[in-house]
Amino acid sequence: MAQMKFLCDAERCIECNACVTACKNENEVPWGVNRRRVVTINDGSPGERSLSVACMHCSDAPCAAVCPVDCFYTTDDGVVLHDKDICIGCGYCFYACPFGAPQFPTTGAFGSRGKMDKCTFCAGGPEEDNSAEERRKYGANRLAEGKLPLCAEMCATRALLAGDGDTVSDIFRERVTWRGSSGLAWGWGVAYSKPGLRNSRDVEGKAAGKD
Amino acid sequence: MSGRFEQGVEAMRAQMDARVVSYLSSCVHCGICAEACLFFTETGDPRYTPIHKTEPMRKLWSQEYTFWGKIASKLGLRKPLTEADFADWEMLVYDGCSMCGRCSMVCPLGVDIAYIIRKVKEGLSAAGYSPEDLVEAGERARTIGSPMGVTVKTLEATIRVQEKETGLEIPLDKEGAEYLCLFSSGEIAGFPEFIGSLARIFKAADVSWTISSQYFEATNTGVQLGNSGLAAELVERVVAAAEKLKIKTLISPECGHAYTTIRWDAPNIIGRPLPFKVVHIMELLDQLRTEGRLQIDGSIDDRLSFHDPCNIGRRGGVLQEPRRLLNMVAPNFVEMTEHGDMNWCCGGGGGVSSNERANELRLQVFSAKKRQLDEINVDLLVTSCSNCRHMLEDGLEENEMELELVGITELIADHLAGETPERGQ
Amino acid sequence: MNQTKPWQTPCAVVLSRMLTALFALVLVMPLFAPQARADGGVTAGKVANPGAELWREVRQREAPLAGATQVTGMDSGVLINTLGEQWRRFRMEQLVPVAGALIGGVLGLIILFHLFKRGVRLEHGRSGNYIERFKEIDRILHWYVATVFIFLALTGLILLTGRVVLIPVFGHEVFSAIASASKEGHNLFGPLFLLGVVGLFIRFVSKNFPGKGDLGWLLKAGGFLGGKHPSAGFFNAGEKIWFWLVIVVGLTISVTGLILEFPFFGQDRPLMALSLVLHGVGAVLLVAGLFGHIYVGSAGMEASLESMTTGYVDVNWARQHHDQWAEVCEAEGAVIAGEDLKKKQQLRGTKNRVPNRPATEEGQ
Amino acid sequence: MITEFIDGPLWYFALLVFVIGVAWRLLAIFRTRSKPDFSVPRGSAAASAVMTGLRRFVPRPEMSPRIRLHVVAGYMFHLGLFALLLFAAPHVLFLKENLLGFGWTPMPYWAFIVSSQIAFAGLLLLWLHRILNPVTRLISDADDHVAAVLTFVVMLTGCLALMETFSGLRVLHRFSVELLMIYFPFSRLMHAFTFIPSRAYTGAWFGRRGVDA
Repeated sequence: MAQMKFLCDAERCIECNACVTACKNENEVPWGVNRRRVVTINDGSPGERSLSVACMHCSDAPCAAVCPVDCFYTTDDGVVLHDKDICIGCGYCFYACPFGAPQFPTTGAFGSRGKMDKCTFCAGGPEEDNSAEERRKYGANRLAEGKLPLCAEMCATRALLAGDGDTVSDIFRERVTWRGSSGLAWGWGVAYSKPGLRNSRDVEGKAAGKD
Repeated sequence: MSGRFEQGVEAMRAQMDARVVSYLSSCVHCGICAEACLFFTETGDPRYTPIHKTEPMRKLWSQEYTFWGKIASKLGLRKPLTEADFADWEMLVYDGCSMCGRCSMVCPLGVDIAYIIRKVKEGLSAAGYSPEDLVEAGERARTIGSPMGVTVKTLEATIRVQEKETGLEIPLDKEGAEYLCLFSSGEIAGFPEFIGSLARIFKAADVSWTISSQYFEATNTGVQLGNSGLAAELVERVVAAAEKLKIKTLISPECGHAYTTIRWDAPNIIGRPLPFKVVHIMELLDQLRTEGRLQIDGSIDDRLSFHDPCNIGRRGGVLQEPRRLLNMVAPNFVEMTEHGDMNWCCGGGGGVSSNERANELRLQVFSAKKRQLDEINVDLLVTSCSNCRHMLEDGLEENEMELELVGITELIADHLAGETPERGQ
Repeated sequence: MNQTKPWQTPCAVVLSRMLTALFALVLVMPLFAPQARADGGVTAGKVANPGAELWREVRQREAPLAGATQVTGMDSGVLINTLGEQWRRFRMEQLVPVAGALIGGVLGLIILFHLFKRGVRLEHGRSGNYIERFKEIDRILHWYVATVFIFLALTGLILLTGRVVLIPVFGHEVFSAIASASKEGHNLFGPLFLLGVVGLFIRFVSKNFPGKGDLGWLLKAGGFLGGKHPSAGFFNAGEKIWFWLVIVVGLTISVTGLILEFPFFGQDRPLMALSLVLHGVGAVLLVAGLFGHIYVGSAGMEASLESMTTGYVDVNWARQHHDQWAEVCEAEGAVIAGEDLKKKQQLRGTKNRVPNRPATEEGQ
Repeated sequence: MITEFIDGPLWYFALLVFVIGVAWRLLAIFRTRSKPDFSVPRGSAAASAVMTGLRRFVPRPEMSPRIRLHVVAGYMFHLGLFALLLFAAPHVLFLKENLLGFGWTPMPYWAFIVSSQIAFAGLLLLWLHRILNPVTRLISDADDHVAAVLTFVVMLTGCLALMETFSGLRVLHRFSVELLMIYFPFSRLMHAFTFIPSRAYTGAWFGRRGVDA
């Protein structure tokens, strides 16, 4: 079974924010919520690097682990989704997530902190595929239509890759060998390495490996 | 179910009016009234909580006047009003309440608790649950015309003594006089100089007044007892006496409940307006003062204070007059911390004073007054109610307090201008 | 969940390690962020292949490297925050199991103790005379704090252990409603608890400074060791310890609670994680202590509950448990006869009726 | 099913009982005959009726130390409660949509939190005072406690439903409110209305006598 993953090639990302816009547009996310963001390091100085960041759909997701109402689940495609009917907006997932993926809209007549919202890998939610209900709560469900997340599909420089982990890492490895530099797939160590290894520093090196 | 008890309940039903219903549906049992009641603050016994004293009335109301109450008592979900309640409440209502109405001033819901207690008394006395002493006093009032058994003879004797002392003629049964003055038996027996003082003041201010030998009693035991029948009978006698002498204005003497009774309650007790005006002696004196007919000379230098009788001040409305009068003669007049409409009762109002078995409790709760007096340490205490004066004397004696007591009328009389000293007492 | 056994690392060790790390973070963060950027620039400048260096920096544990981003929001510039992982491990592998074990354990111990030792009886029975122990305002305050704390404890425990304990019972939908209610209620009553604790401090601190006899009391463990009941003043050492526990821990959980409840004063994630840790540990401690307090105050010690209901205690009780205090009161003549107390408290059977008036008589 | 019942029929039934019940209770007061007062007034009854109505909002200074708790807790509870009742956003919305047809500016989230906390603290203190103080313990009956508990439950369920996303919690709140509304006319809660005539009567009575009650 496929294991869906994101991979952002920092050598290619040009900080155009098209992915962010595409995501907002495709999923009609509530005001103040950003499922995806582009972070630029060493902004404006030589060696500047940009990354498009969203939920990494970790194999052993911290958010799912700490959720007091256990509203997370992982699909057969390895996508980490959550059930908004169960979520109580406590914010624990936000504390636990290494990537700052969980977002909280302000909702209700009170303007209280609402239910958590995050990248669904364009895979909707627990509701029936592409139902109005699902769209309202979670946005698009492109996976059900056999499409990949829109952010990656419309990335002009093909920096942001999404899809089955093997395929994605193959593509990336090719690029790396072509570039002739030891490539590091950002975030994979944290998101997909075996639990025991998580804290060790040398994880990044084998990020591209099939683990 | 005894006949007397039924009469009692009936009497209470007769008292149920819009005010009582409104009050009973308002009380939230917050207990603030207790903190205003000297019987609670001085004993710490919660049963003296004013609103608790009205419980028989509340029970009756809830079981006969409220939708849910009717059903509940039909189904026996609620204990009905029984004779046992009357027996248990007699002490609380007659011995444990001086009808001073201080609670009525502080209720956040605006409940006039004293008003309800007065109505509870109607039920208790009709059912035969009232102190013997009061019942007997009532009998004396009915037969002799004075709760203390003071006869016309005694009155006339007292008058003669006063005439001798003051050297003034005291008009008895003078038809067409402007003012008719009543007295409480307490005054005639205990403070006859009050009569003399009146004579001297009215002489100086040249007021035409008289005393009726037909009926002179100002107090109304019927009210204290909560017996409207008796109350009405006594009021009628006053009216008859006044009408016989063609009186325009009636003077209520230095007696608390006498004033509220004749001034405010009498017309409603007999169900028609009175044919004459009613003033308290202090009101009259104050009127004379404003008209300049009351010439004062000299002043009393003692540090003194004024005790507002509950029925004249708080429940009667005569609050400013005594202070204006005292300011004429007493440069060292000081107020007690809680005075006027929040004054602490002497403990003997509402018939407690004439109820022998209540004495112990009465003297116990006097500590409230004692505290007040200790705060201001005065050498002289002025009041305008002979009953208060009796009770205060009692309490002071009990607590071995060195404190002079005087009625305000006497005090004024002793400082009248143009009186030669040897004649003035 | 993760396969590591709850007991692999003792709670204390992990906790201390976390705290030090967290404090270090809170201190280092501000000066680090800009610096990091500069360094990055330099390295990027001279190294042929920037990748490795850069990512190593990004992955730096002690200092999540802040980048620039168009998205506003807490830590939105941070790429990887490994702190959350530590917090997760603490919460899921230490706090939850320890909470369950501790609270359950204390409860079990108390039950066992009661079964075998039946609590402390009055040695000389009741004297029928009383001494006032707690004024009305103190009792109101005590029960106010009690009510609020129990409510907070329940809702808190639901949020902490509900996933393990309640979801199997109610299922996800129902439980999430319960959890949501608990969360809102918990947030709402939290500040009320803080006020209560402050009140307790003001009313009782003067009586809770260590005094003579406290040490002896502790050495005898309040009478469990060496039979005879050790001497004590108004409060014995045990009560004093409980008081200071309530004050110190109570204030801690209140303050940390506020930090978590109102996240819009710029407190960052390290601080919040730290607060969550302190809050959890403190709360569990207090709840455990509460069981003991309740037991000693009720079934565990005959006639001690009255002090918080009526406010008066039997003289014999005072002599037995707080002899020094009892002596002072009796010397001052602060002893009240049972009859008078009955009147004051309006206990049953205190009617006063005119002697010659049995209620049954048929009129006169 | 149960939700529909609570949101629909039960709500209208409760509303009916509340309105008719209250009206009936007030009528009962004014229907009870009262004798006219024949005494010659010294002051104005009407003016004093109004004045007393206002004056009794402020406790007599003479009482200050003895009734501090009553006053502080009492005001905390009542002010908090009315703030919640009239200015909580969902309430404003509800009144606008179901009863009045118009709304007003609700209070912000933080204000709601604060006023509900004040209300809870006040009610809790008052109720504890009721059971711990000998006077109130003696004079309180079942009605007092039922009323207190019901009010507490209503406030609690309301606050627990703060998240506004679990219909179960909302329904629970509405259900408790409906219970309260049905209970209201038969209970001491009526004081919310009857305090006005009570103060007026007393004020008028003292007004005739020239006393500021």
